Amino acid sequence: IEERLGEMHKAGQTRGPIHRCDGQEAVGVGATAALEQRDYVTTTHRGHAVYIGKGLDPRRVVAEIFGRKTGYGGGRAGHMLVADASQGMIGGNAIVGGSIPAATGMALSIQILREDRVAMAVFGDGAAQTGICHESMNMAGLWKLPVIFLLEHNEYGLTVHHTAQSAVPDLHVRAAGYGMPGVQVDGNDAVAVFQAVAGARARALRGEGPTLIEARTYRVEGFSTSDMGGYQRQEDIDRWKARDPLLVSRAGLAEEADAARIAAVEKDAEDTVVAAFEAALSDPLPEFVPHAPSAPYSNAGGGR
Amino acid sequence: IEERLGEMHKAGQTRGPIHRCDGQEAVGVGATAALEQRDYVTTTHRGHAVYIGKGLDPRRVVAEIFGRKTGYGGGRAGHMLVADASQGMIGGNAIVGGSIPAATGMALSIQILREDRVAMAVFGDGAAQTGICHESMNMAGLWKLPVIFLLEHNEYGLTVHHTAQSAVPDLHVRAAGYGMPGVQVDGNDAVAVFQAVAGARARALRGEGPTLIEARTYRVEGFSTSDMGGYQRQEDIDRWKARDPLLVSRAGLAEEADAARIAAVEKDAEDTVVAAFEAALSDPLPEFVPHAPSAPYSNAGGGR
Amino acid sequence: MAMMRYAEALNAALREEMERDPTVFVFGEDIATYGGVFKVTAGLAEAFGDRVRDTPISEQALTAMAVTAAMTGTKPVLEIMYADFMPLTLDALINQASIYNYIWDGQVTMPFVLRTQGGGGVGTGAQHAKSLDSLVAHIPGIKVVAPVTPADAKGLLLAAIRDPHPVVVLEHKLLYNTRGEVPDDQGPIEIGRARTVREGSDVSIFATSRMVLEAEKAADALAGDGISAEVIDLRTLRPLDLGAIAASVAKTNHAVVVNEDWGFCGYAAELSATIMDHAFDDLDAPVERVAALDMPIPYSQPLEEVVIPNADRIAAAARRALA
Amino acid sequence: MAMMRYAEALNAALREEMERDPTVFVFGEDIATYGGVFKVTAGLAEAFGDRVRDTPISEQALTAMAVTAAMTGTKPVLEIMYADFMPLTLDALINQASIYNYIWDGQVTMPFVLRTQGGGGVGTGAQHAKSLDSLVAHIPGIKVVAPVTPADAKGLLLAAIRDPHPVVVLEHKLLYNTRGEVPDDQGPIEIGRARTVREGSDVSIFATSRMVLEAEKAADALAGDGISAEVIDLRTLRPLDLGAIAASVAKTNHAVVVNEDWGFCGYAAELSATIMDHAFDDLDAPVERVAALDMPIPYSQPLEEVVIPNADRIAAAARRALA
Ligand SMILES: Cc1ncc(C[n+]2csc(CCOP(=O)(O)OP(=O)(O)O)c2C)c(N)n1
Ligand SMILES: Cc1ncc(C[n+]2csc(CCOP(=O)(O)OP(=O)(O)O)c2C)c(N)n1
Ligand SMILES: [Mg+2]
Ligand SMILES: [Mg+2]
Repeated sequence: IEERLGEMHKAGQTRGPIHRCDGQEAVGVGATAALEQRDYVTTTHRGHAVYIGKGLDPRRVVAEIFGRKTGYGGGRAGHMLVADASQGMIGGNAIVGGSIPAATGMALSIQILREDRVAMAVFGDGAAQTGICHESMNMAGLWKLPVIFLLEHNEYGLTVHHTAQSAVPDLHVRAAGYGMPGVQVDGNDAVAVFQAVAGARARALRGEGPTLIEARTYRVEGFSTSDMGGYQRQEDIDRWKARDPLLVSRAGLAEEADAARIAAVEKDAEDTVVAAFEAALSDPLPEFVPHAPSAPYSNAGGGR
Repeated sequence: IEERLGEMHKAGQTRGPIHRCDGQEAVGVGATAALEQRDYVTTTHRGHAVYIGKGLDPRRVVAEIFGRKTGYGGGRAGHMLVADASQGMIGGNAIVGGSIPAATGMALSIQILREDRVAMAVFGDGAAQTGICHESMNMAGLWKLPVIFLLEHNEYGLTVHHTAQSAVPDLHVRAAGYGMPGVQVDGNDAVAVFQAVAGARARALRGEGPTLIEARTYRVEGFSTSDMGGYQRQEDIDRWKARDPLLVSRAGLAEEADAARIAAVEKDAEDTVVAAFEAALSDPLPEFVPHAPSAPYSNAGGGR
Repeated sequence: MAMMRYAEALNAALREEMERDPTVFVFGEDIATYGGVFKVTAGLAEAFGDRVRDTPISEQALTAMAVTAAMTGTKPVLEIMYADFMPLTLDALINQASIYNYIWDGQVTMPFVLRTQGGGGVGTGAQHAKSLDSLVAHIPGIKVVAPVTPADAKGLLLAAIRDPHPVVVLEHKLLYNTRGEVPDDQGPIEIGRARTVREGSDVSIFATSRMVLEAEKAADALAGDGISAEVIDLRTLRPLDLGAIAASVAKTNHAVVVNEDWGFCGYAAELSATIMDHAFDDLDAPVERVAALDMPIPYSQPLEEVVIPNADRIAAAARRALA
Repeated sequence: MAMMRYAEALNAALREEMERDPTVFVFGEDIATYGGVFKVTAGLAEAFGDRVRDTPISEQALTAMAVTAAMTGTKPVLEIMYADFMPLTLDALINQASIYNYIWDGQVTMPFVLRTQGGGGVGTGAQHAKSLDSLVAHIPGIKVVAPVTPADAKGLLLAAIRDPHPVVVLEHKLLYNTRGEVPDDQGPIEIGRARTVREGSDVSIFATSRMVLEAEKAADALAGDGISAEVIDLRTLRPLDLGAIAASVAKTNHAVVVNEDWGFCGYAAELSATIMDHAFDDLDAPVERVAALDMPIPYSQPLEEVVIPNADRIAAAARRALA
């Protein structure tokens, strides 16, 4: 596990602009560390930690974020919709709630094909209020689909506090309405998230169906770089920053690795990230190429 | 209450074709008996008992069912979509799940206007699986809206048994996920339904928010007159027919009224219904009238 | 060559593909135990077990699930009971299915089929009689077919299931019991090809789905007045068979387009505009649009009759075009 | 007369109506505490308390609730953050709002407004840059307006709130910060009236929303070549101002229609077909459609630029029409 922790901690150092997940890395990183490459993951507009955790190349992630030809979508998708099918990361989804039926549908496919893998949906506390979340969880529970519902509860849906958008403070309780287990974990403790997901994965592979994991964390940065702020309480931000997942995992590591080792891992991570940004930023922008006749799109703008 | 019972029992005698609610009358009738005229009700494609219970004129209901000019929609709406705004019955809804946000929206209106009334949504066990049910219940619980969610659980959604469409057998348990009380009652006992709704109404008027009432019953007839059957177990049908709400309420009445009185009420009901059908069937069919300029519709068929 | 009902032809296509390809599965409301409210999936559950599933009433998630199931190795065929419920599927079609093949640079394809049925004429009312063709035909990346004959029903459904991209199959409640010859070896029919139902020289009537049958009746009536109408069944709503459209108008110089959905900002408008785009110089008169009146579909028969397009309105439109 | 930003003009309309009419309330995601992601509702929560509500992310139920709240004494104004989410509202619009006034024989009216904003140009990607005008404009019983100037924004929103029937207001993310004169006494502007932005004699350019600004740029460019283009802002997408359209084409004999949504089976098709319906004999050339390319809206700027219509494409279309 020391290895794993190092891995997570390293990934945790990554930074993505736009919808930052600073202070929430533990959820995405800890969860993906419990999966295999063949497992599928769908995530949200805030997926950076998940991308890195699922083994995507930081350089190509950053390239997509900056709309470069070398990005995972060749610059067509953008920061909210990164995907790498070869890693089972398909993909980011910026329609709130969209990642939930997405993973559920993959789990249905897995069940029909009798495959030995699982699908995991990462979504937020805001997404949990969408109707499609209900429909998906009911079907997952009904058919015992091999899917893991990882609810990243960061207390906000954009600017709205959860107490203003959810009738109940704790969302894992809803699992009972779908005949699946619901657990709550400390979202800033990568190890706790890792263990919860590992357990849910084993359960899904045994054919016992889905699990709802509510990982509690907090969004210490604004919703996105366009956020003008003003709706979060400073004391909350400070309280949570003191529990930054990196500090938590560093503490955890301290028991198992010596300071030098940790410093090395961190330095290494920093370097990877810096390199990724440098490389990506010097990559070319894409050019428009007309669609091939076999493509489902046409080059018409309406009319002739 | 003897009076009430007589009323309900009488209404219970009514029959509507198409989506019959034989054997389920107690739910619609018992529930509406607990409401005032000023309260709003929305219901489903199976709303006949509710229509009568909410004080609609059987003759105009039947006229609408037969597409007559004298029907509540002048024959434009049809059997699944009957409404009488003057009775707060607005209205039937044949989009499964549609009656749920409909009543929730009315409750929002009531809350904004600080009015002294409630809204009630009648819907089925199939409708409970729709996403819009989840979104509506979350908002109702969040804002403590004066709405009553009356779930008429007749074990089937069209031809699909509830065990094949719901991850959980008892749906009132989901109320916990929306911060509202959830209760289960015998849907074939009009008095039990009446009492549950009366309690929920009082709670809503006190500003304490919504209640989910799961009334368990069974659809002894096919889904609709177009149903070819073959998916229901005969023993279930027999078992439930033995508990027909009319028999149940007749038994209840026997303790309070003498046989002659009951016979009289039943005779009276029969007469009302027969008269309604006779009158309605002799009513004229509507003629097409072009829309007035003030209407939101036009008389164009596309083009000129 | 066998006489088959339209519903049977669809059933045969599903059965053949499921036998041929174990990754094909069928799901939707009431389609397994009951065999579908229009019996298109009758008998499949017995033959294919859990590859044929009854579902909860959850059109929104079902469609989104079809999209991603199709990305991950299966070929889902989803039945949406009434076209009136298509609005519930549009987020999955417009915000999901439409975009992934492009934005992920070809990393994924989505071989799923969404079958639904629309149309009026039997008093099902404002929530169960609409033809929302226009909403679906507007979406890039999604093909739309609307077979009229049993043979086309089988051939186009086979082609739809084998297509690597999403295909919506628009059926019609009044076509399921119509009968027609279906070649025993009926294979896939190329998506994107119109069918000339009858040749004519005076006016071209381009119709979709059940309106093709009304167009034929109209053509008979017009023939009585010595007007020779060409009737073309578009079969595929997206992508359009532009060649067939232009060729016919070049011959007749007059066009009527017929679609059962509403006309305003509807599919009939696309046909009308397309004809102008590709055959303006051949047109001696404006293209006539025939579509449902701009209002909800009424329940009572005498009202519904006025709102849904029919042979009389088509014939009248042809006469206006030729006037 | 005051210089105002488009967003401020909308804010002023909401404020005035809420003061004037206690039954008006505003709800939507992030609109209260934060004042809306585009700040259109800024300050309203402070002024009107629980008549301004932040909501959960539940577009589907919110829209359905607006429909029935409007039947029962209030006048809801619902904000849907991006037009890309309109598919989630369509069941409520098509199967609910569209039908009740008719099928219940006038027993109910539904005075609600749905405000949303669409359009591309700032790299928001395939799920946040679409203009789904066509989906909404197709629905009987629902009016659709798309103001371009701050004055029209205020006037049309006032008219929309006072309308007894549902009105969808289509705004544009790139218009919120544009400024313009708004008369201090700016009242409601009649729904259904187009606005002539500039007169011209050679070709008529009919545009909607932000495309009106691109059309003006195109007209400038064309003027450089001695081509006199008339630019008409339709302002109301449904019902159309047929008189204004026919009159302009009668004058110029050439037409270009511009809409930022996709062209196929889209709003541009309706405009094209409508012009043929009402001005065929005046047309010297087919109507030119300018719309988004038939594909998802790409994220990276050089790609998005090609897909979203602009002044260059509009000018080129005008030249084709006149060729
Ligand atoms: C269907 C839909 N509605 C609204 C939005 C706008 N939006 C983007 S993110 C967001 C908040 C999501 O909250 P949550 O699910 O908790 O995710 P978080 O941003 O907190 O990670 C909203 C409302 C959207 N993208 N999709
Ligand atoms: C959105 C939608 N999906 C499917 C249907 C078709 N349909 C009509 S009734 C019905 C079953 C509804 O079951 P339930 O809610 O339990 O009501 P019940 O008929 O049992 O009273 C279905 C699937 C519909 N009308 N609307
Ligand atoms: Mg959140
Ligand atoms: Mg039921």
